[in-house]
Amino acid sequence: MLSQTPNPILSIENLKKSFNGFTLAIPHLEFHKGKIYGLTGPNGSGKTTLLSILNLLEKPDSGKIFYRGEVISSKQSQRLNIRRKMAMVLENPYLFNSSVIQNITYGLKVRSRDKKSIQKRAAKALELVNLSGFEERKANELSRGETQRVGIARAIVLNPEILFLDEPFTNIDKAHIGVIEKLIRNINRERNTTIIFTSHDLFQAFRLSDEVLSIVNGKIVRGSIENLFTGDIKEKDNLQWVQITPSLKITVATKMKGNVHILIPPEDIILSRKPFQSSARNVLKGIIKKVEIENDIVRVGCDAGQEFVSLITKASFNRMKLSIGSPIFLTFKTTSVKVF
Amino acid sequence: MLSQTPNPILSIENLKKSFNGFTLAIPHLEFHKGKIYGLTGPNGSGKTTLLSILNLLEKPDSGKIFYRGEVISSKQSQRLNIRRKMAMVLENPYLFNSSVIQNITYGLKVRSRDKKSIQKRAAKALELVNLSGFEERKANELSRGETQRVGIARAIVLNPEILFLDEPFTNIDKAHIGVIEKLIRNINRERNTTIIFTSHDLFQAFRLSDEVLSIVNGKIVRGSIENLFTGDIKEKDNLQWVQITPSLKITVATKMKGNVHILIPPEDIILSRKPFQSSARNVLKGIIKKVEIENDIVRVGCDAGQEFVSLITKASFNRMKLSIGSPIFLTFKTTSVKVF
Amino acid sequence: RAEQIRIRMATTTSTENSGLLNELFPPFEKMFSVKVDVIAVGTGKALKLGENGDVDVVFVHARKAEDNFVEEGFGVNRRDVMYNDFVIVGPEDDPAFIRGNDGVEALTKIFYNKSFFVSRGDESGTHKKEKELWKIKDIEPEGKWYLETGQGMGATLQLADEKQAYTLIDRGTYIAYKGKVNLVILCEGDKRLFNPYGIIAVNPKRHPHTNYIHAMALIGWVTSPEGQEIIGDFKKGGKVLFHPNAYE
Amino acid sequence: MNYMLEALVNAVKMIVGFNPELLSIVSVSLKVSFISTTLAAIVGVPLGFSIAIRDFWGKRGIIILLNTLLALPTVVVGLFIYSLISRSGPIGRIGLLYTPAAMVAGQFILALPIVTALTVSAIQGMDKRIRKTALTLGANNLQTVSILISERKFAIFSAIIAGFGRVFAEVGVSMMLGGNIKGYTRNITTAIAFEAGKGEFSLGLALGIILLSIALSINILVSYFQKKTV
Amino acid sequence: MNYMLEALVNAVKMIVGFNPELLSIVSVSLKVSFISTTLAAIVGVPLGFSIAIRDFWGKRGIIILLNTLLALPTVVVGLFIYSLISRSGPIGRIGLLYTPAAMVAGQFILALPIVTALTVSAIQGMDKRIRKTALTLGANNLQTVSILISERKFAIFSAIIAGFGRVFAEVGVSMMLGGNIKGYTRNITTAIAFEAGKGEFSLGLALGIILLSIALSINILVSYFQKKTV
Ligand SMILES: Nc1ncnc2c1ncn2[C@@H]1O[C@H](COP(=O)(O)OP(=O)(O)OP(=O)(O)O)[C@@H](O)[C@H]1O
Ligand SMILES: Nc1ncnc2c1ncn2[C@@H]1O[C@H](COP(=O)(O)OP(=O)(O)OP(=O)(O)O)[C@@H](O)[C@H]1O
Ligand SMILES: [Mg+2]
Ligand SMILES: [Mg+2]
Repeated sequence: MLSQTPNPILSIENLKKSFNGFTLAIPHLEFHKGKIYGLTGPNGSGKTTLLSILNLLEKPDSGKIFYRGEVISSKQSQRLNIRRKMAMVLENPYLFNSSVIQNITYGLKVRSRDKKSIQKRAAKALELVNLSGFEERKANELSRGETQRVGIARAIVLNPEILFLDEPFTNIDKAHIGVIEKLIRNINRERNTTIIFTSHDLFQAFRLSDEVLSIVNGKIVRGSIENLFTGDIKEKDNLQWVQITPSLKITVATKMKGNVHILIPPEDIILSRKPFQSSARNVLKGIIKKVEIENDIVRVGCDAGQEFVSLITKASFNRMKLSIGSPIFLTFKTTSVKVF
Repeated sequence: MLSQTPNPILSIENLKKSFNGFTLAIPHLEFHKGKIYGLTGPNGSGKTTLLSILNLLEKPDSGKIFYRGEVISSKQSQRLNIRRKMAMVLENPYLFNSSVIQNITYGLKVRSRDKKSIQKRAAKALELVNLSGFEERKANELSRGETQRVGIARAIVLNPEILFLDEPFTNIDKAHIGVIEKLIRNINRERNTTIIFTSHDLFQAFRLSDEVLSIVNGKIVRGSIENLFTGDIKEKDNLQWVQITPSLKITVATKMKGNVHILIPPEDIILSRKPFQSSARNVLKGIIKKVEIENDIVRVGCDAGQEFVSLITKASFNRMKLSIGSPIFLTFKTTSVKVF
Repeated sequence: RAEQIRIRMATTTSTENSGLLNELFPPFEKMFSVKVDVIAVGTGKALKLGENGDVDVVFVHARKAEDNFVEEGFGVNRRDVMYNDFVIVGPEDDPAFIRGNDGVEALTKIFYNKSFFVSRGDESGTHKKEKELWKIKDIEPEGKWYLETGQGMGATLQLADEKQAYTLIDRGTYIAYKGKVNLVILCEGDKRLFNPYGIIAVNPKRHPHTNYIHAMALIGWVTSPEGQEIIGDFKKGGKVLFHPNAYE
Repeated sequence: MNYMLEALVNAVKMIVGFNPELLSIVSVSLKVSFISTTLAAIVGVPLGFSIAIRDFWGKRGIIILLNTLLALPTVVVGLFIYSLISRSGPIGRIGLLYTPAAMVAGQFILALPIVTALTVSAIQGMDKRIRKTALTLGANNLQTVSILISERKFAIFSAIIAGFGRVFAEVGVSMMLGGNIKGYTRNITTAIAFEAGKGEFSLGLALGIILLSIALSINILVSYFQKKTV
Repeated sequence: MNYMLEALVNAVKMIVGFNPELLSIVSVSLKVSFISTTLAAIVGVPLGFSIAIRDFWGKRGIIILLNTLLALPTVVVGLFIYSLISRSGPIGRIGLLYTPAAMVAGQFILALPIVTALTVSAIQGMDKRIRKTALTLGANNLQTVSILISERKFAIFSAIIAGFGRVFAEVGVSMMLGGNIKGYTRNITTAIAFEAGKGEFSLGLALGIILLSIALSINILVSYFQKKTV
């Protein structure tokens, strides 16, 4: 499903994990050394479940996980060894009922690292999340955002090969979102750490990661899940469409019936000032609501009955003289619409 | 501090609450019937503490709280009565170890509401957070975002006069952020509920609320805390400035010394294409990074050594032909800079 | 502690409670450099412990059971040591009019009067004696008036006191409780109320690990003139409790 | 040794034979221990609860005291109550001594610190948000207590069951205050002590097996009930 | 009644008088109960722990069994062990009967289900994230167990203290297996029973007061230690 290079650091084959009414099913997935992966997806789609399985906290019902090509068995010692190469920040970090510094040093202590270096590293980690001076505070008296940052410090102090962050930006204040983002980038750059994080902020996921993955209903979808809609398949005169709202329909080509999800990759949506003569079946009229730039790519948010996001280059954005409030046409092909 | 109209539904006088090293101190604050208040502020600034005190979960060390002008004593029965007119969603909602529906109906049951209506109202509340069908799910097996939404449903089902939401959008997926925002607006409109919510997303706070309040280090600041910086006061030749970074300094007028916070209201920052001859002491050069529009007001994010946000009208935005990436000058008066 | 030679003796609670052993054993322990560990339990259990080889010597008062014990080969060399006597106590006002010195007559009166009588009912020496006495007149004590406690003598006496009932009790225990209960002696002196104590070594053939030599030394001591003298001189509340009878 | 086997056979025989004496013994045990445990739960659970949840001066001392009272010997409780209710005691008039009521009183005193101390420890460790949540949703004090108890149901059940186990198995209080009167205050444990005292070890063990079977049945029932209410 | 007063006076006299017999009694009690509780904690805490934390077939049954064993009467334990270590029993050769070691064995059996069951209930209610957090940070099994125990320190301490209280206060096992031999296996509770049996109630109560004072001192020490390690 993903581009395959010879040696993924972590990979998955035919993974299945079911709860009552929910199944996470991933035929194949690879994570590579030194890359940052952003994982997005609706609530209850299986993000946390996937991270827990990758961190070897939970066992899948079936399927295999490989670490550097070696299959991970259910042998305790092997799992521990590999788990010690990873670290994870839970989506709702629990701090042990002791001081902040004891929380930070815990992972180093269980690895029996030498005592002098422990203190230094802990102080450094706290500094990185901007909580120097919090060493002796009682961990369970911190505010929610402070707790989150201690949780992050507690993981990065371990200098893991793979770092899992489950919604690491939860409750972090505006100033510190930048701090943590920078921290993630630096760790990745300096230590070549593989980082897999989840986020509901798609802009952030794109900004921060080399590859964005999405999970919808337990299934991996390449790219972000912007432009994700739900509706019923309708059919008439050999033409199929999905009725999103009474006034918004999107033409599709599928064999599925009934209620479906559809997804339009933002890079497949073409923007134009005038309706645009083409073979593409889907042409929607909207208005520009939001514009954001990063690395010469502009993300344009448009209201066309629902919110659509399109990615275009800065050059074409400027060429079209687009600005907030401009009316705009969105065009995309039937085959660009993924139905599932 | 706030505009005073005759009858606030909730108000505070000389409130003080201290923890080891932290003090929340609010001389005066009013909340009015039917308004939405957005509360922002850095981690550990006292947002949660304030909400807990307003919801009568905790008692302040000193000071008074008034409900519709009546002072709230420490009498259990009075506190319970008033608390029953409110509802609160904690920043990290705890769901009782039972089914989702039992969680939702709990507040109605403790109020001995009649059984038939309870079921109807609960189903309606679940529908509003888009979790119909989750009635019989075990509450402690939900995903984090589902938990958050059940927490919200559990509060709104009570139809309170005042609703406190502590970071209600935490871990909620993109599609549902819209749902919950709409829900908050509708409740406010239809039931005239006073809503006080906290958020780290300033755009959201502005979008959603009638008034944005901020807390910095336990003190209330009117407006949002965009353009909040920290630095040391320097002085030379009768001129005072705060050194934010080695290359960024902002001129101020204050009697304070040492390390201070400063805040520049975004509406006080003037944008121009050319440097602008005026009495204003602060003129910074930057580049436009982000543009967002809402109700004829454009929020422009600029990078001028640090990120600055300016609010201007759509008309002037268009007039200046601004676009992403344009170079820009930011001008503001020394007296616009709040120091604390 | 390991070098110290110890012998174990199982005896009845009432014997130990009387305090006699604290006088009787120390000279012996000194003389033979041996320590006597006293296990005080009910008569039935004391004999059982001997049977199982958990003690070296037993010192009890239940003549028939003792004979059985020897006959079945659990014990050897039984010796008479002493006797004390039982008395029948009851409330001062004596509702069944049993005052006198005929124990059997007294019990018969209690039976016909259906006055409360408290029995230990625990197969102890005292209980066995009581059953013996009922048996003489073929009385089967039963009914609301007849309370079985299944407890030691002291507890039984207290219960009798609480219920203002009659009970059969060894004089030693009664003296120990004097002042704590309101019951008075109503019947005493009957020969049939005598209560002989015997000492028996556990059969070393059956239980070779037992300390037979020292057990025999102890038996020798308590039946020696010196031992018998200590017994005869032992007094409580100014009264002689036990009458030595090793030479009778 | 074949005591155990003999005891098992005896136990089965007794249960099958089902004589009225056994019935009386068992019913005294059940009645007395059930009542005393119920009383201890009614007093101890809310008491433990309020100790755990409140912050007050001397809290630490009270917890230490409670823990100390876990080491309350039955004989001491027996002696203490005896000194109150014996004929010469201050409330001797009522004639409580050697009645099942006296046993209940003694067992209550024995069970109370257990139920209370374990309730304290059950509640103390719980998530602080539970109480806050109940309050934000408008629960009054009683309602808050009951949701907290229900959230820690298992631990509270354990506290009560530990109390029950203690009194169901105890012998000192029953012996001293009940008097082991056949057909009236003789319960399983005093009967065991009685048989053991006679040297009837296998009979004693058989009664012990019966006692444990009854305790087992009760626990199965409780566990079933507990599951249903989850 | 003035038993209580008399007892108090006696207790003070005994403590002040400090005779070697009292010393021996107290030291037997302390030694035996301390060793048996320690053993029960060493076995029971990890055992209760693994029962609580794992999901396995029969878990429910084991918990029911544990709760049942809370109702294990001392006399039954006494009889059971007696049948093993009596000279005619299977391991009678060792000559354990009527030694402090036999008392330890009996008390261990008595304390084990208490410590285990209460550990189960202490651990069962805890936040699931604690275990996950320890694992994500690289803790091995033992380290996970110890952080979980340390997070529920108070409840686990309570479990151990409840076990200690039970054995420190028990008399049946000590009496049956120790034999109440003066200067050797006589401990506080058998001494109380002995005195009470002689009708020396106030002496018995005095010893009870001494027992409780010792328990109190131990609890104060433990609580102090507990506070220090928080
Ligand atoms: N222990 C469990 N038992 C039963 N169902 C579970 C359990 N854990 C998770 N689920 C269910 O599995 C689904 C996936 O949950 P998961 O926590 O992985 O979602 P998520 O993508 O992380 O969602 P969120 O964005 O809300 O955090 C949800 O429907 C959830 O209710
Ligand atoms: N119970 C407590 N004991 C001691 N200190 C506390 C306690 N609760 C909060 N604090 C401290 O008080 C300050 C304010 O906490 P509060 O939770 O109100 O912050 P907040 O504004 O909600 O932060 P966040 O954005 O991280 O949720 C923090 O420094 C916190 O560490
Ligand atoms: Mg999740
Ligand atoms: Mg907060």
